[in-house]
Amino acid sequence: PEKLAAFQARIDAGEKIEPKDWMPAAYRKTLIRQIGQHAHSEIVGQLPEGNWITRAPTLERKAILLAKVQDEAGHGLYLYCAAETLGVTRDEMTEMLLDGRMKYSSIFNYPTLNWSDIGAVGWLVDGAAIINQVPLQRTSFGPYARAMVRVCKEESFHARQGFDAIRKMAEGTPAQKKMAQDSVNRLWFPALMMFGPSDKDSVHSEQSMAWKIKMNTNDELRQKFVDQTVPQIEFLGLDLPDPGTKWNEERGHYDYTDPDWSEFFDVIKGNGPCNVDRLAARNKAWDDGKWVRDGLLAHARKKAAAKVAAE
Amino acid sequence: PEKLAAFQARIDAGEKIEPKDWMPAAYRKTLIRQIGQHAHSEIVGQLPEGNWITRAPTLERKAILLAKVQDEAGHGLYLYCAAETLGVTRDEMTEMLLDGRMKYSSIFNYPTLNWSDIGAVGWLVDGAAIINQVPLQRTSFGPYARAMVRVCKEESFHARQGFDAIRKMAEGTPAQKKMAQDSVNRLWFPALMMFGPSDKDSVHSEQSMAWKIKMNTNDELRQKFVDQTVPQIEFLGLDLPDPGTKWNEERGHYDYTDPDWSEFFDVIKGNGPCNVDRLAARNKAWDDGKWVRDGLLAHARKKAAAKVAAE
Amino acid sequence: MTRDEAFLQFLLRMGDNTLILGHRVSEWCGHSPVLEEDIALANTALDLIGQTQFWLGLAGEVQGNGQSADDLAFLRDVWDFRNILLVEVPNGDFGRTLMRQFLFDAWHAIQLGRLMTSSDTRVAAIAEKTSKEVAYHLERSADTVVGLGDGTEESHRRMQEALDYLWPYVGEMFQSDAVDAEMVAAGIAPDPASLRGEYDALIERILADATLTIPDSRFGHRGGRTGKMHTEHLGHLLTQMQWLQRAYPGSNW
Amino acid sequence: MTRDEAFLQFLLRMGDNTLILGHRVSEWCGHSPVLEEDIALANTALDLIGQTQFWLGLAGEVQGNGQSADDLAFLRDVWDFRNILLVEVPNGDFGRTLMRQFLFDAWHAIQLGRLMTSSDTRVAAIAEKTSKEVAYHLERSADTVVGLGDGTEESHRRMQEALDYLWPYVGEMFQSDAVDAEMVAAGIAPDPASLRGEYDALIERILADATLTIPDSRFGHRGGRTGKMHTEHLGHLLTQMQWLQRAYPGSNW
Repeated sequence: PEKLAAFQARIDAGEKIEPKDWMPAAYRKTLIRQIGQHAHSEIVGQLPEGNWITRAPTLERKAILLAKVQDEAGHGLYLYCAAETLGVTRDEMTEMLLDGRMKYSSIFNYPTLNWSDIGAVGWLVDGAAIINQVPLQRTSFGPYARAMVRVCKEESFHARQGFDAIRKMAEGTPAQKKMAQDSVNRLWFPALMMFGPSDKDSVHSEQSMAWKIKMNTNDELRQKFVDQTVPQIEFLGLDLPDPGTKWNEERGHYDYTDPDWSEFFDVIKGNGPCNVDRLAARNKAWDDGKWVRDGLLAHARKKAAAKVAAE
Repeated sequence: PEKLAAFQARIDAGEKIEPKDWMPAAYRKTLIRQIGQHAHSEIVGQLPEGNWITRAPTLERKAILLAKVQDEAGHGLYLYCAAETLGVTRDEMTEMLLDGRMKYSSIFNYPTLNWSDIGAVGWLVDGAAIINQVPLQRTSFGPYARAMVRVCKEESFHARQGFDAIRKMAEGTPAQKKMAQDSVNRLWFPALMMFGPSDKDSVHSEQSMAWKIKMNTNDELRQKFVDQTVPQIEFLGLDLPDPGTKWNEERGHYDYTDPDWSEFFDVIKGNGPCNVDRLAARNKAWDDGKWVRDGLLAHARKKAAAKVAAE
Repeated sequence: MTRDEAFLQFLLRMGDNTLILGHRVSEWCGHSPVLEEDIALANTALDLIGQTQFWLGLAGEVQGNGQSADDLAFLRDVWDFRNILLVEVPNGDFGRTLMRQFLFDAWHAIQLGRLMTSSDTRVAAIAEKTSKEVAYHLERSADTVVGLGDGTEESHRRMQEALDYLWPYVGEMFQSDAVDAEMVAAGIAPDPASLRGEYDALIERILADATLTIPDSRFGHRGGRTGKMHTEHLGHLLTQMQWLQRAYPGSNW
Repeated sequence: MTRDEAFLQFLLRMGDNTLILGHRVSEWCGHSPVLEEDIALANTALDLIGQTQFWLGLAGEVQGNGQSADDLAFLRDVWDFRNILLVEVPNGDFGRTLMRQFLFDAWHAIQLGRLMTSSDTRVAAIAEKTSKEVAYHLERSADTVVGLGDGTEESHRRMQEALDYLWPYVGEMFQSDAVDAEMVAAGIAPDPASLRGEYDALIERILADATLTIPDSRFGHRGGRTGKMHTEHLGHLLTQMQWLQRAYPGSNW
């Protein structure tokens, strides 16, 4: 309890906790869950976007999309590294993803159905992710905070590129504009759900806030996203996907319709449109790749042994 | 030797040999090879045409192509049945196809590269097959002769449909006409090769002729094909694929350029454009299907056992 | 929604189901576990494509802007398709393909039985013509599901996995909406929900023979028959199916 | 054939190789055996697509009828493509993909080295810009081929199978025709046949380290770089790659 008080004092003083520092088991556990889930989201998030790489409409768009998906794999990589400093290996976390013990962001259980979804994902999904992550640059765990700095920088770039892509659609032919509208309609509520359930239903929150693992409430961040995004939709000349959207002069914020939380919990439970296919794709990649990982490892060992023998 | 003479006498008298009749071992062996190879050709022949089923340009064309490929599988089925009367099972023949001990017609080692190839295959390949097969309706082995009657009837239908399909292309847009020309150019010489090497280089021929397993020489049949097909190409308004084609008043036949037989023997050896992929596709179908065959067999046995027990 | 608008939606649902399932089944061509299955699958695909010509042909008539069945098949994008999600999921192994076929055939046979008394004589005539084919499909797919479910340990396992994978796509066949209400009111087609009892009885019997366990979840994916949210698979299917027509528009084939 | 016609063919050969291989590699996205490989493959694909923009951009200029690199990539049919067959064969397993990459990278690196002294300054400039990327591709694919060839028994077997499967597609890189003769005469590009010695030395060294055996056949498929006979695989690839451009012509993306 003394240690605990000292730990909390360090956090309150704005100090960073580093991997070798003492930390409460629950802090460690919560961080592993949160960073792991974040890393998994980057990995699984490759799939809905990867779905359009082979159908990208121009060489330029294909290159941009490839670069984005590559960045996401990179984010996954440094997030796994950050989690590993807490004493869990990447392979352990991967196994937990693959057998369903660990989650990833539910947004990636929705399908990408037309090209404009690729723009919408960059703009809305990465946009929402940034709002979630910007405060985490100040989170108490050092490696996580530093990873977030790099991630946020790249995500902002993706969000701008996504907006540019959907803008081309919104300002394009009638069919393209219709695609853009369709994307926004389908992805709006799932994007709102990315901030998690309403504060009153959210578990884990209080302790995480005290530990500065979580910096803002879900509803605060969601409101920020709505306030930022509604004018962008209007700028694109698209209809607002939520007819309940209205500027509230008094609050100084947009009012909006709450997403259908029963859908959210359904998706979490595994019943989203793509849960099964996403996990199957990741499992297949992992299983099919076993011989490659084994082969490269065996070669590395042979080389190391030969080196030792030569010394 | 007495038996042999009696056997030959029956053949010379135009009698049919039936499965239970005595026959020389070499007759049996040659027939198994020939009928088996023919059956395999029907099966492997599904692949180049099947390649376009999912891309057929209209519902009607898709239906026609499906029906044709279904017919070919049916031909395979009765040819295997005919061969089975000679004391070899379909599974044994299949294994021999899959490990390369038995062959199939080399024409199916060429790719189908545009939609008009589907018409050209029906018209040229089935057309050549018919010329090969019509005389075989009078072959000495009863089950084979009867199978040929049915096969020839359906093949003629396919050839007419194929001509109709390529005619639509030849009379279509400039791009379609170009496709038709491209098909004819690519498939002409491989079609000529379907009749086998020139008589002077052909093995097995003499004995097979005496046994009425082979009814005409390769060159006779090839000439027939050329004489029949050249006017059709002209009717379609396409250029002749062989600049050496010329009406020979004296012979009463078209002269033509001999195909490149080194290519033919290369393809036979396994170096055709598609040999490896064709056999890989058939092997995969067979291997992936093992559990299905085993499952259905196990169920049939359980049912039979239950029936016996109930009696 | 006018009655004709609803009727068009209904026809697209019928025709897109047979079109997309026919396409999926046709992908097996030349790759089946055994020759008899190659023939049977080609035959099923052929029937389904023929039925598509009827349904989409009538849809084109009802729509009234001169679009042919081919135009509807080859020139619409994902969101315009009205097939249920079940028929667009990838074939998977042979077991999944046959299980999907069975789960669809059972519904299809019951649906066509009802449509034979449709107030619209054209619908009744199509149902009349196609129900014999579908009765045969059902007989065959049911037999195969039983044979593989009650076969070896491996075939049993694979069939149970197939059923578990496909089950969440079954519910969509029985979802009713405004289109269906309009069809019921016009006496053109039954309420989808009203088919569930007969369907459940049928598949319970067959799947029991197959020694397979129906998952007890009633959760059902939706979004295909309304077009609101197809799976990612449909778009890939269309790239193949429509490429020639898209690449060479205005040609006669 | 005029020099410009030959030059155009040469540029299409270069650009179609990188386009089609880039496409194939991009199919791995999200499905690699290990995260580092996902990143590396995406990076390779990205480089190749970027190189395609250079080569096909220049091809469009030389052709002189206003076609952009995108027009060339997305609006030609199979017969217009000039890539070697090696790059269009399906990915197969990871081993085959990496083996194909290595066999191509080795040629590509040597070819670009020669092109850096091309008499056409635009060609020399592209070669200059892209050869660093390709040197890195080669380093990486060679390392992986060695690691997997000299890894476990299974990885060795798979790499040998990959090499055996791909070997008949290697010869096409060194086939010379009238186009090449024209390029040699103009000092624009080397005779493909002249690269074989250096190539063989390079791959023999690496494949020996990988404990793999080069098949002793010299048979080589042909038909890609002339466009006369591609494999059946290219058409399927194009249905995906080109669908959007075909379905929505004249749009800006």
